[in-house]
Amino acid sequence: MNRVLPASSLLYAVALPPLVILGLFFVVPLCYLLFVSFMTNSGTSLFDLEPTLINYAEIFTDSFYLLIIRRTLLSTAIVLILCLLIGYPVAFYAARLSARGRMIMLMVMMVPLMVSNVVRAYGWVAILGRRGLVSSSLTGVGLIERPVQYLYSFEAVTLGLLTILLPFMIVSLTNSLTTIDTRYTEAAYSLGASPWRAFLRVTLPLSSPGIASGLMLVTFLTLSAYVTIALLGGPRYKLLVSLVFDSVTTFRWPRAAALSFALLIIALIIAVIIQLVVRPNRVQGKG
Amino acid sequence: MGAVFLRLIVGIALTLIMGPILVVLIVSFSSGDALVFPPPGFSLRWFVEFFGIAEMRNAFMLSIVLALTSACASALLGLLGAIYVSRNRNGLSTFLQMLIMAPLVFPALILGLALLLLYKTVNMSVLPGLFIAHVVVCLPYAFRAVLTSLQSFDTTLEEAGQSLGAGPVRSFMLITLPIIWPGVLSGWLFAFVVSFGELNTALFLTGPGIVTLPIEIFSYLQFQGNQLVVAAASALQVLIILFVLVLAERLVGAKQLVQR
Amino acid sequence: QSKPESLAMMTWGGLWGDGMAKNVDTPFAEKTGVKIVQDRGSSPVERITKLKISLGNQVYDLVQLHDGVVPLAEAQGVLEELDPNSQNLPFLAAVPDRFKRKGWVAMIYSALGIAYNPNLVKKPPTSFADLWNEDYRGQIVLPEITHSIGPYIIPIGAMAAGKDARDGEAGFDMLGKMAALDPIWAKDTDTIMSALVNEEAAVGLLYKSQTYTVRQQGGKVEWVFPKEGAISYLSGTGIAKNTKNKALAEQYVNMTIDPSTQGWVAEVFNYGGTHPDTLAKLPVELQERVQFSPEETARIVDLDQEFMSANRGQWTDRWNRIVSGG
Amino acid sequence: MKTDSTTSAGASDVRFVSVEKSFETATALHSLDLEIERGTLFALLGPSGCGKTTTLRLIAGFEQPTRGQVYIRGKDVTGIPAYKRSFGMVFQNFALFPHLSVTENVAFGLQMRGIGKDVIRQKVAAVLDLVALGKFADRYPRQLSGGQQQRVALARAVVFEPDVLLLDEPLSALDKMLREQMQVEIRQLQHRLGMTTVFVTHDQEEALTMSDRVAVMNHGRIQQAGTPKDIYDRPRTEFVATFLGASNILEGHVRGREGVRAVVDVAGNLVQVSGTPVSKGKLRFALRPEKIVLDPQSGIRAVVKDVIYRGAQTFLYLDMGGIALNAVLQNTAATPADIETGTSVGLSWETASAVALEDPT
Amino acid sequence: MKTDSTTSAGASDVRFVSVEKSFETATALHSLDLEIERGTLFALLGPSGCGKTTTLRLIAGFEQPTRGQVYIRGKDVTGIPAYKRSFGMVFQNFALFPHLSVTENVAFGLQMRGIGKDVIRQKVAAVLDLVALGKFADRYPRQLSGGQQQRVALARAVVFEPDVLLLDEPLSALDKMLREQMQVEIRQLQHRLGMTTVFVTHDQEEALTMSDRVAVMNHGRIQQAGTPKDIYDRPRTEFVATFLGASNILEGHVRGREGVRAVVDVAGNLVQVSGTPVSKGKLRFALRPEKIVLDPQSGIRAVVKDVIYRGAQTFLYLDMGGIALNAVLQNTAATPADIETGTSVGLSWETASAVALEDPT
Ligand SMILES: Nc1ncnc2c1ncn2[C@@H]1O[C@H](COP(=O)(O)OP(=O)(O)OP(=O)(O)O)[C@@H](O)[C@H]1O
Ligand SMILES: Nc1ncnc2c1ncn2[C@@H]1O[C@H](COP(=O)(O)OP(=O)(O)OP(=O)(O)O)[C@@H](O)[C@H]1O
Ligand SMILES: [Mg+2]
Ligand SMILES: [Mg+2]
Repeated sequence: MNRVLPASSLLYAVALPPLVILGLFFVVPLCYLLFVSFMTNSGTSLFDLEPTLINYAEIFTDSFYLLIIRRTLLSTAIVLILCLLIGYPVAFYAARLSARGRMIMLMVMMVPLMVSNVVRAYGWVAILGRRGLVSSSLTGVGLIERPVQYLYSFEAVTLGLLTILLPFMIVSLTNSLTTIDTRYTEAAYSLGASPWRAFLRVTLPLSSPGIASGLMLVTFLTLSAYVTIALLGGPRYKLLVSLVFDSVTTFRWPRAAALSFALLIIALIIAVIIQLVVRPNRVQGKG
Repeated sequence: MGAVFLRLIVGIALTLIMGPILVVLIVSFSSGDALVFPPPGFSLRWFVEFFGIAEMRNAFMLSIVLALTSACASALLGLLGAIYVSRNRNGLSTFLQMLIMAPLVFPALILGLALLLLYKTVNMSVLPGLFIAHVVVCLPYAFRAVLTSLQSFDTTLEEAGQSLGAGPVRSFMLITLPIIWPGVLSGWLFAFVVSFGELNTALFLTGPGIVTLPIEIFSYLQFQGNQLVVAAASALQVLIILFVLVLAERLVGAKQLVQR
Repeated sequence: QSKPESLAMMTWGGLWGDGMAKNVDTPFAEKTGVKIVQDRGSSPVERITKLKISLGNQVYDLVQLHDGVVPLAEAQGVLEELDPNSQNLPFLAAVPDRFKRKGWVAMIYSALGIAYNPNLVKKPPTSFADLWNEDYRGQIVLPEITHSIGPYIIPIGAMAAGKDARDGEAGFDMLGKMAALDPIWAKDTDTIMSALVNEEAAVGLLYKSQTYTVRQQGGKVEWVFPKEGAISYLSGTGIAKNTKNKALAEQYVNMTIDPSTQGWVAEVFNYGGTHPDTLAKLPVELQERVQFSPEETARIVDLDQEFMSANRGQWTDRWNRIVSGG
Repeated sequence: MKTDSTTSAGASDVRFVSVEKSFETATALHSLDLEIERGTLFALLGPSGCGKTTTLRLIAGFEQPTRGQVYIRGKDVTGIPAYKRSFGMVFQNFALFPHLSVTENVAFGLQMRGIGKDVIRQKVAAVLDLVALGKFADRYPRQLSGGQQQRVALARAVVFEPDVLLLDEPLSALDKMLREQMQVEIRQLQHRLGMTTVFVTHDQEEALTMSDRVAVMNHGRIQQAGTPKDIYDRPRTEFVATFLGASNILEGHVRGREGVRAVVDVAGNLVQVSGTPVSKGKLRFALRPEKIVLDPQSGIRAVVKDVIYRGAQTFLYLDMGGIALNAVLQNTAATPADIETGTSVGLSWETASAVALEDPT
Repeated sequence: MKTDSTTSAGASDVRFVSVEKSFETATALHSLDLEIERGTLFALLGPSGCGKTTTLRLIAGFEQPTRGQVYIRGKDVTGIPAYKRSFGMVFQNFALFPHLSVTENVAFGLQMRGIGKDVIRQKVAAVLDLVALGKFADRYPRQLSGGQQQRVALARAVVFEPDVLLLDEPLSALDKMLREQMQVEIRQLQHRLGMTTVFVTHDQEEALTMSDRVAVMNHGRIQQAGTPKDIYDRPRTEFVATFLGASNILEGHVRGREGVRAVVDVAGNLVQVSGTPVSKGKLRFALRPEKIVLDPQSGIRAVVKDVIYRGAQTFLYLDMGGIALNAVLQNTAATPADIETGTSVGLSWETASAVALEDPT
């Protein structure tokens, strides 16, 4: 019988290339790292072939690690909220621009990301440093007496992360918002909704794929944004990812691997929460 | 009132995003020796200096090529993955989604090490290895962007295409793709940007003589490298990429106008 | 064994790599016809990792490291032993033992002491202990733990407390007190220097050699040899384990300690060359910059790098708890 | 402006004064004047693309006129955005919220008015029963058939009993039975609440049965407005005559007058035409096919060209001295079942059925 | 499988064998059997939500049956994806490509078949003229009115002259005039090309006038299939009788037989009912309102409850001994204009007009 492949197997084929690439070049190394994370840290080798749970046990029992995890979660939450609060209006604005305007805006926001984080941090130092723009103009105006260091603080890290992550949020949201048919807003108006309520009840839920995408990108990037955190936070404000790098500099690969998995698990949990809260699939009429 | 508020936030956001880079851009034209803002005067000396460093030039070229190729590859793979995820709600779809997103958060340095070990065992040479690593790292961005668009795409349009005799591939190319094009484009841009700035995975994967620009900059700054040279390099980077983008927009952008 | 086109060397980028390229690599290529390709992309620990992973099929020939990580490199077995009898290493024998390890030989030396800005500091510090001073609150610049000399703050603290340099407890005790003074933690030496140049910091830990760099950049600093003794700092070259070009690599290492050319490190970086004959070949003014008096030399502290290296992981954690855990 | 708005009578709920609406590519409405009295059910009737939806969207405020003013309750609302006007609307393409269930869609308007949960539950259940969708309360729009979606849209628009109800072909996707049922429901609701209702339809029968007043549009202009009977019986233009049910458009020379009627010579037959002042020259008039009866005695004769059976009726295609003429006979037992193609028949009609047309020949 | 597919007759183009289709939340089709002969124009008729669109989508291959088989040209196509079947389709919601202009939308199917540019240009122009959209060739879908969009959808589906044409309420957004015009066009096209056409409509008149065969569906089941006249004149169930035009459903006791007919006592009146084998007990039968004529001599009498004027017709609501009865009179000159509410009238009809119903009482 010359029955052809049904459409679903074609769909299956579509999933194959990413599965294969990631399987070979992500899952395989990851499995190896998982194995490593259960080995003992070694002074004479990458790791010693002695199975142990200590690398994980440490993370979830030690109060210092717990503090770092709490701090990581808190800063992620704050960055997420700020990104959403600032990003949404901007995306809303961008979605109303012409296709060309949106394109230009997209570029304006993406191009700075191409500059190395290290260099961008110089920008921040030049702005926030003790002798930076803010400090010197404030002293100039006489608002503060002595130059103040705005760097190496929670605020600096948040600000730094915002500058890098906002574009991801804005572009995700803009993509989503532009696809929403205006007739839905019109329908809401016809039902007596004020613009604000029409936004809350219709536009916002219909943009949930964009919100989910934006939030996920921002979460994942915040969790792994080592360079920005290190440059703007300094050693006083370390997050989980900083500890991964500290483990590497001290040649403790098993521990670095274990911390990485902890990070991965936290990220995936947050991703699941985002998925559950934002429910991007409801746009297609599924609860 | 609302409009003013909106503009204000747009202004704030653009300032945040552009601020530090603008400072660096302006400072790169400094005539002074140190990175201070505002600069004491203006000159092009740091650009001249930059061009004198062969390693920087080579790294810049490598990074551009790498970013272009890996952005294309990730956009393609991300598109494929997003198609599957948006059309299926099963275990594999959830798994695939998580799998594609995972490299985003897994500390790249560690991933780089594991990849290096893998490459050593299969004897992969440096350039393809670097390319694959970039694809793995950029894929999540491209994937998410495309998925966003696909989730709001009305699939009856594809059915219409099939009823007109277009196979699934053709209806995808001729109907779905043009409509979700902005999503694919921003996915590609995401990937390009990320690849271009990717530092940590590549730390382990670069080889003697094969260095990407972020690493070159990073190492240059390791030991009393002049920050202004790096600022000039960055400024140049931004200008060249802006130029390419504007050119691309001129070439393909007009087609976009009617889309909504 | 056929002659390769090039040797691969892992080292620092920036001015250092450029300096090496100009003053060592180029003459080496002229002499042997073999180019040096620098791999500047990684930190010292990463270099060791790369060597370790490549052991089976070594793609590197040379590696430059500072003294702090050499014990790690040796423990990991990534360095070839330097054979003092090799005909390719004629200068090795002349280099004093404190500048050598089994698989590594320093090409530069300096010492870590205290730098201060006379404009900002009324009473110049004379010892490490003087740094623990309320007057310097927020104005002391120190290397943070991930800096290659980051862990030195522990022995320095111990010494400041009048204890043995290996007394970790005393060191961490002092670290706690220092952290309370809100110092500027610098991730690299450049940051220490720029903090001093732009007068963010009034005092800090700095190599003697870098004092001159700070001055060249317009900073006003004086360097003090602390009462407890300055801490030795070395940086040099080793040969990658299982290199395929050992003889050439040896010739290169030899070139790094050639007294006839080693003077460039003084000219460019104000470092002393490790070959005893190098000093004499320098102009007097430069000699002064890089030289330590015999009395000072006697008081230079050679930290027990093996001990430090063995404790590095644990100390890093402990340091983090104190500085970042608050 | 001010004077304008105060002079407009209080009784008119919606008033268009020379409203023009142009899109980038085309002009949809040309200088439209319209007046809809409070509490009436007003039907907008017209062919596809004549501007019905556009008119509705102008009332709603989704579009702003290119020229002219829109008044609602005597107030100039030109420029006032949609959400400040109070109305319920059924969109031509339904515009159901895809992320909300049927219940949630219908409850939306009530929630916006801050009505209590219990009341909402009751009202939603009641209106869903009204549109026969009680069982579908928890479905999402994409799980419904076309007609079901349309009924949800209707339920959503009426449930909060708006002052003005705008319906854009609200019954087009329904079968006749359901449609008639819904027509009755809408009519009753409209009567009970006295809401001004503007009803777009392309179904002239619907317009005639349901509405208090009808406006027939064509090419962005209103051709005639009035009560259904008025418009049906006394069409002013050929377009109105033919659009509202079939009509024979005949032309002849005026031969004289008989009281208020003109006597017209059509292909040799003398016919009386009412409602015209002319007593000379050419005259066009309309004659509805169903007004024609077979009358063997009549002097007006025609040849049967074709006979078509159509359920309740039989259609006759006739040739009256070279002029094509259609007639419709009801299939009662009395209908001569033996009309055959090619035979000659006699025709007659009431003189009032032949109506003179205004538009130029 | 193999045997199954070969046994099915070659003449049937589409065949459903006990097809069932369930969605997560509901079953849309229950064990559907259907046979559509090659070259026929087949109408699917039924109320909203009865499963018409679902049936069409099963033929198209957009849905796969939960149970049962679908054959096309004798081949079991269950599981074969849509694009491997050759058909043109008009979707209920049009599904026009928003990024393509009208011309490009229409040209799409031709391009897929690798037809030359010049031919495409000609064909597209011709079909756009057919649907009276020649002027709109360069517009984008969102710049068109609802009816215009629907016509583009129609043009797009027919332009490449598919073997099978699936039309999901293709004329629902059109006014009567345009609609009748399109009906003729579709019919002609269908005849000329001999394409099997499945036509979903909720308009029984359309189904009756246009199609060769009609299937009446309800609740996911086919109630009756046959020629239009068959179904109209001899409905088998109450549903079919009432859905296809109005019908009075009467009930009475069988009193005896008169030849092939039963004599039934309805509220005291003796009525002959054809097409029934029963000679005892209760019987339900259908009588179309237009079959009823006023007959002063008749013994069957009823009281006039209401008179409604409706354009070409007048509706009478009657009470025949407690049983409600509707009648429709055509507004000819002969119609007694003076029927008044409350008066008693005599009724008569041809005996063949009263048709017995099958479904259980
Ligand atoms: N995706 C779905 N999920 C659940 N139920 C569905 C889905 N699609 C259709 N149905 C249900 O199946 C039944 C048949 O739907 P279908 O669309 O075939 O009706 P239809 O005859 O085309 O009606 P209409 O004339 O209103 O378009 C309806 O009751 C509908 O609610
Ligand atoms: N956005 C637009 N851009 C350009 N032309 C438009 C636009 N919207 C409508 N038109 C045109 O304006 C005219 C009137 O459109 P409208 O939608 O009011 O028609 P309609 O009477 O509702 O027709 P239908 O019965 O087909 O829905 C049409 O010719 C249409 O093509
Ligand atoms: Mg319309
Ligand atoms: Mg349907």
